[in-house]
Amino acid sequence: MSHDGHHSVVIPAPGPEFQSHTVAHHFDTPVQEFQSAKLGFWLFLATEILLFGGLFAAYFYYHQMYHETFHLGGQQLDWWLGALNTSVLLLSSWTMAMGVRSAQTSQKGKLLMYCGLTVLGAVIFLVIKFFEYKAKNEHGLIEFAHLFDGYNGATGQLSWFTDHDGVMAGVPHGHLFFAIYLTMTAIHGLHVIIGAGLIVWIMKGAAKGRFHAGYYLPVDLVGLYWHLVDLIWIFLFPLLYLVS
Amino acid sequence: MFVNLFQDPVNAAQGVAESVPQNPHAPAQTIDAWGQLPKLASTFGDVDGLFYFTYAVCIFFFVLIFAALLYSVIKWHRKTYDQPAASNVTHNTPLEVVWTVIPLIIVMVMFAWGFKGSLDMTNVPHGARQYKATAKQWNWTFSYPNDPVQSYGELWLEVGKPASFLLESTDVLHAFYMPSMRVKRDVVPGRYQKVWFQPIEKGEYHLFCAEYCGDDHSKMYAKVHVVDAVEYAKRPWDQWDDNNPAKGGESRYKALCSSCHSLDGTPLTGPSWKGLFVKDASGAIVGGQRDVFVGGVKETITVDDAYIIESIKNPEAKKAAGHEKNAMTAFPNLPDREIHGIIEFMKTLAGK
Amino acid sequence: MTTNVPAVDTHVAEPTSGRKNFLNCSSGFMSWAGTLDHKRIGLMYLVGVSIAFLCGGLFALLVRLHLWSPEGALFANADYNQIFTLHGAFMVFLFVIPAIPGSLGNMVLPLMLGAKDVALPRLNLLSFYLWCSGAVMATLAIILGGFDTGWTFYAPYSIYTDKAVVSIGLGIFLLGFSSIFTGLNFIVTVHKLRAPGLTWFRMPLFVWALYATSILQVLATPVLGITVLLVAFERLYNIGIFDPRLGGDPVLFEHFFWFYSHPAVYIMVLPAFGIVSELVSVHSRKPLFGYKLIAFSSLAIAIISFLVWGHHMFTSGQSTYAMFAFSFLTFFVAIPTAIKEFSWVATIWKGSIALNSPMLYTLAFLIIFAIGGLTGVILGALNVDIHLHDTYFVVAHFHYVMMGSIALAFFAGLHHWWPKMFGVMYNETLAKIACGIIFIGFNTTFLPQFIMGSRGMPRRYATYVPEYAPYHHASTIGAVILGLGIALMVYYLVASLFSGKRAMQNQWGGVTLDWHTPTPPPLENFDHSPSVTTEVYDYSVLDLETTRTPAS
Amino acid sequence: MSASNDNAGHGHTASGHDAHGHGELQMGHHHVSSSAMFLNVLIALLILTAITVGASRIDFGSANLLIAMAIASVKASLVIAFFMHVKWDTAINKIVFLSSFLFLSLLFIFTLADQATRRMDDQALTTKTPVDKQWVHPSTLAEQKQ
Repeated sequence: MSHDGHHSVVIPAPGPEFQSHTVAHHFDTPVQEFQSAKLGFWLFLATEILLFGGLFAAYFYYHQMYHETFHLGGQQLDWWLGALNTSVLLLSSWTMAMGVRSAQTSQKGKLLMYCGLTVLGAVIFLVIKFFEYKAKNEHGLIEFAHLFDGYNGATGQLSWFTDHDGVMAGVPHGHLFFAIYLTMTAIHGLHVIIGAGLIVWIMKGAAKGRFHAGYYLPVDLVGLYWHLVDLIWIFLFPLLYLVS
Repeated sequence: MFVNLFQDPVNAAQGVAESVPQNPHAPAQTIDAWGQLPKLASTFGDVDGLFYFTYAVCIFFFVLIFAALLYSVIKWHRKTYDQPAASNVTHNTPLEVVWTVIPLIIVMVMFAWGFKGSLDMTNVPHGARQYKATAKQWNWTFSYPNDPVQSYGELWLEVGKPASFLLESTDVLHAFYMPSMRVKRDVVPGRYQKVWFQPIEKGEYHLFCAEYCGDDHSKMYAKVHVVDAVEYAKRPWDQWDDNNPAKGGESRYKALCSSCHSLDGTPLTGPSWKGLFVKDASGAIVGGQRDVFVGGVKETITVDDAYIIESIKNPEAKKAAGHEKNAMTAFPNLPDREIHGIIEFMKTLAGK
Repeated sequence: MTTNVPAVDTHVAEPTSGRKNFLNCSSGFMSWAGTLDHKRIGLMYLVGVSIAFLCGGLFALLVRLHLWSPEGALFANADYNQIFTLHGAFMVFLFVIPAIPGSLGNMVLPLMLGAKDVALPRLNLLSFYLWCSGAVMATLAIILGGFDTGWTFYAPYSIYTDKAVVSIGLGIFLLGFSSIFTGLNFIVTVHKLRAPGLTWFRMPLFVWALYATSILQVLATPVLGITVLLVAFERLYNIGIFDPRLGGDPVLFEHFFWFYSHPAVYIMVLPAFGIVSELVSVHSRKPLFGYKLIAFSSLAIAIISFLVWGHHMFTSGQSTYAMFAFSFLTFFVAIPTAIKEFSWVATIWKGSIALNSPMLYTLAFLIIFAIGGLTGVILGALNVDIHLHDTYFVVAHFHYVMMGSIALAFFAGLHHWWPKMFGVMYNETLAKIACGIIFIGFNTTFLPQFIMGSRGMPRRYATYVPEYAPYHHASTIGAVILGLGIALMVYYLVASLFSGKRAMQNQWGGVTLDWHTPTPPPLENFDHSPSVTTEVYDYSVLDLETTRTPAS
Repeated sequence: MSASNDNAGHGHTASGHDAHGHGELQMGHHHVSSSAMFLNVLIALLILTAITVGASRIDFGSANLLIAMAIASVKASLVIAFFMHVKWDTAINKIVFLSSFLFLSLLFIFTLADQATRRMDDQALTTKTPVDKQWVHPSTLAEQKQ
């Protein structure tokens, strides 16, 4: 596709360490480009909310149905680690917000630093998550090695939920809490990984000087995505770890 | 029908035993003669009333729209390429209000009527007989009140007596659908469902499974006999005759086995029963030869009663060659006399 | 800091003869596969959804032929179940949902707005490729053993069956995101790329309809995405959310599924409404009657459609209280829909009605949709629905809406914009004949289904009790006629690309912006950035000469 | 830019606004928040997290879930309003994002209401029935042994 560029709008770089940005051919002004992309991204975030919403609806549905299972299940999770992870994500959300601010004010070094800190937050979060999963694995609440083995209709053994300490004995369908826990945190974790990847991509662009006061759209959008990841965790934390 | 709408919502809602509704409608045959619904055989006549009322409304509006279109096309079709429209009116507020409000009123009437009718369907009258229908891929089993004998694929009800069904599925979703009674209820695995109706006409009716449930969904059928009190008192569902076990066996075959096992050698999900038992040179009935897999090892066995009993109770033990990958539903609780009857029925097939 | 922001496009028009248009401006595989042009993407969608439609139609014919005899004429039950599932899944997910927005919407929406492209062209191409990968996954599922769950994927059968449900589930997930991105793109385009002077109430109604559709696509589809993912997880690692063996509730699946799939019905039908609104006005050469009410009714339908999903579940085992609420709310959808139908008829009334093929398809739509919509009202009533649910009555009703209405509106739009897209005209005589055959074939197929349905014939039956045989015979004969009509349509449309007459600049005499650009449109749509000064559908400004000037 | 569009107000471009120095007018009227405000929000969020944990240690009966959700909503609002800049965003962006919560609440309300009213309902019995290929939870096996 060739677009004749003679009526393209160019946003000049604010300094030699930055690059100028060319507005896409079908937009008349940079404002139009910025606002279109931003509206599009908000719509995308709305779909993310509804996607997770299905999982939350399932959570509330079974919480209503199997009170005790969820109560007991919640006690098997380490609320201390959950709170730590919440704080890590909140901190990383703050560094991301500061990162966007640095882009808005053409502070290249700070942008790189804050993005780096945010990625560090993502890594710490995932490491803590890994240890949590590991503990669940050891107690037979979620046995990852047997996750896909199905279950045996004759013996009634669910391969990934053996509960060898019997902590969920006495409540109906104890695996349901852990199934929902695993599904929700795994999909959330996937978002953390994607978000961290996007921030690394932003850092690559930032190092080249692509983002500055005149053009910081991708930083803004990735920032929004990262805040959404945080937002979902804000609800996941009390629902999964503090459920009573 | 309109009068019904404003009567006491439903007597049964108060659980008054003697208020079991009598059929307030014209004889079912007259509805059937011109109607688009099957013969009505229960007290849920509101369904028919509302259906035909809505139908009439629909036909009225359809004719209105169709006539307006036809008239316009004939009267105002474009004769020259530059013919302008006969009018350029862009709106008419009173008209638009009218065609917003009138449909609104009509649909609210429909809602109220449907709501009232479904209340009748919801509230089971006291004194209704408690039946149980168990749905399973792909057959129906019926239990009768205070009666140990179940029936398969056929159901008997007494005319005029409200019947309440507890519905239970042991595998996937099914639906209990009797068109003539105007009732339908999904049978949800994992919890009970309930449905009730009062048959008011003697006769034979269809019971379909209306919720898709797999391969033989369309064969998941039961025949419902609505009989009078005298006939019902004879417990016609208990058809077991110890003097003729093969007859009982045949009925069990039809209810439980026929969807997977043919009698004439046609390959279905399971092996055909043809040749299970054969006649030897002297005409005596003896077991045939079968290739089976035992623990993955193929061997040839001679069919005998023990093999049949094992195959019914624990089908995984010996798998017929050619069908070793297909799982059969086990029937560990089938009464011995019924298994015996099935074996007797199998033996009648010898030599055919 | 200074920037060069031209207020008005200063692009100089090229000479009109032998001019470049979006079709011939570049060639080669990559010029299409990598294109960011909304018109080319629209054309690729058109090819894709047409293939899906023909596949789905073929499955439909097999279904109908099989049902010729009560024992089933062609297949074993299990194979029949796969074929009707394929028919449903192909038609719903690969054809009806993406058809109008993806092809005609992509093609026309930016033109109607006076924009150079959709707001996010790369996302537009991505949604096309997501559609393609969804189609590939669906085809892969057929190869991997097919799927026999019905297009609704009801748990727990979809969890227990040994067919390739995971594959088709992921396919639907991808198709869902294709649909979301198209909708997202359209919303942004409508908000941000309207031409100067094109206020909200000067937008053509096709744009309004696509806008309402897009809201539904964005807000409802994610729930379908998570639902199919959860079914896939059930099959992969037995989470137990929908599996009653593990304490799950199959009714929750139905809630999730219909939370999407009821709005999805309007995702399918609203664009069709938009096309019809457009066409009745152009071909009657008369302003649309009740423009604002139609515009608002599209939004009203979009909102109300989120409140009524439970009417698919009246027999499912949800609580009686929920049933009452859903039934009550359901009836409110009838009102905006009725308003639309009445307004269309009032537009035609005292018009200057051109009986060309797009208009014939539109009239066929109006008649068929009247039946489809009105029978929907019958199904809204609680106790009547209990009798009719999951019978052929429902099958007939939704085919009147989906096939009879949506597909016919799609055909109408295709015939309407065909000369715009390609600059050629198909054979009008054949088009009128085909429209007649399709209309007759369609009604012969589905009217008998109303009767057998209300008489108790359940749907998804491979075999049936013999008393329904006469209706099935009529229906099968109708399906063959319908198939012939569609084959004829495909023939003359394809033939027109090779030997069609040159179309006119403004073939039908439209006044919306899509007819203000050269035919076929150039790469960036307009030689001069357009601005709008007149009200919408004001035919007093129509330059009749453009309807007699051959396309460049 | 056209006068009809939502962003019509931002149609005037950079010339004459250079004094702001940050060039945010290139991108529309963008608010650049102060670092101090971000820090305050972060501190508030961390305090609220501590309160959530604390509140969950106390038994309020069934109100615990409500309290936890209320605090989470406040935290979410802070993130949305300040970190995500929604407070200074355009009306349409606010509407889009908030409507996702509105429509999500429809899914919650109807689904949960159905479940909650079933136990009052004669037809949709909540009594559990056995399903074929019965799956017995290992803990129930353990229970039987005792």
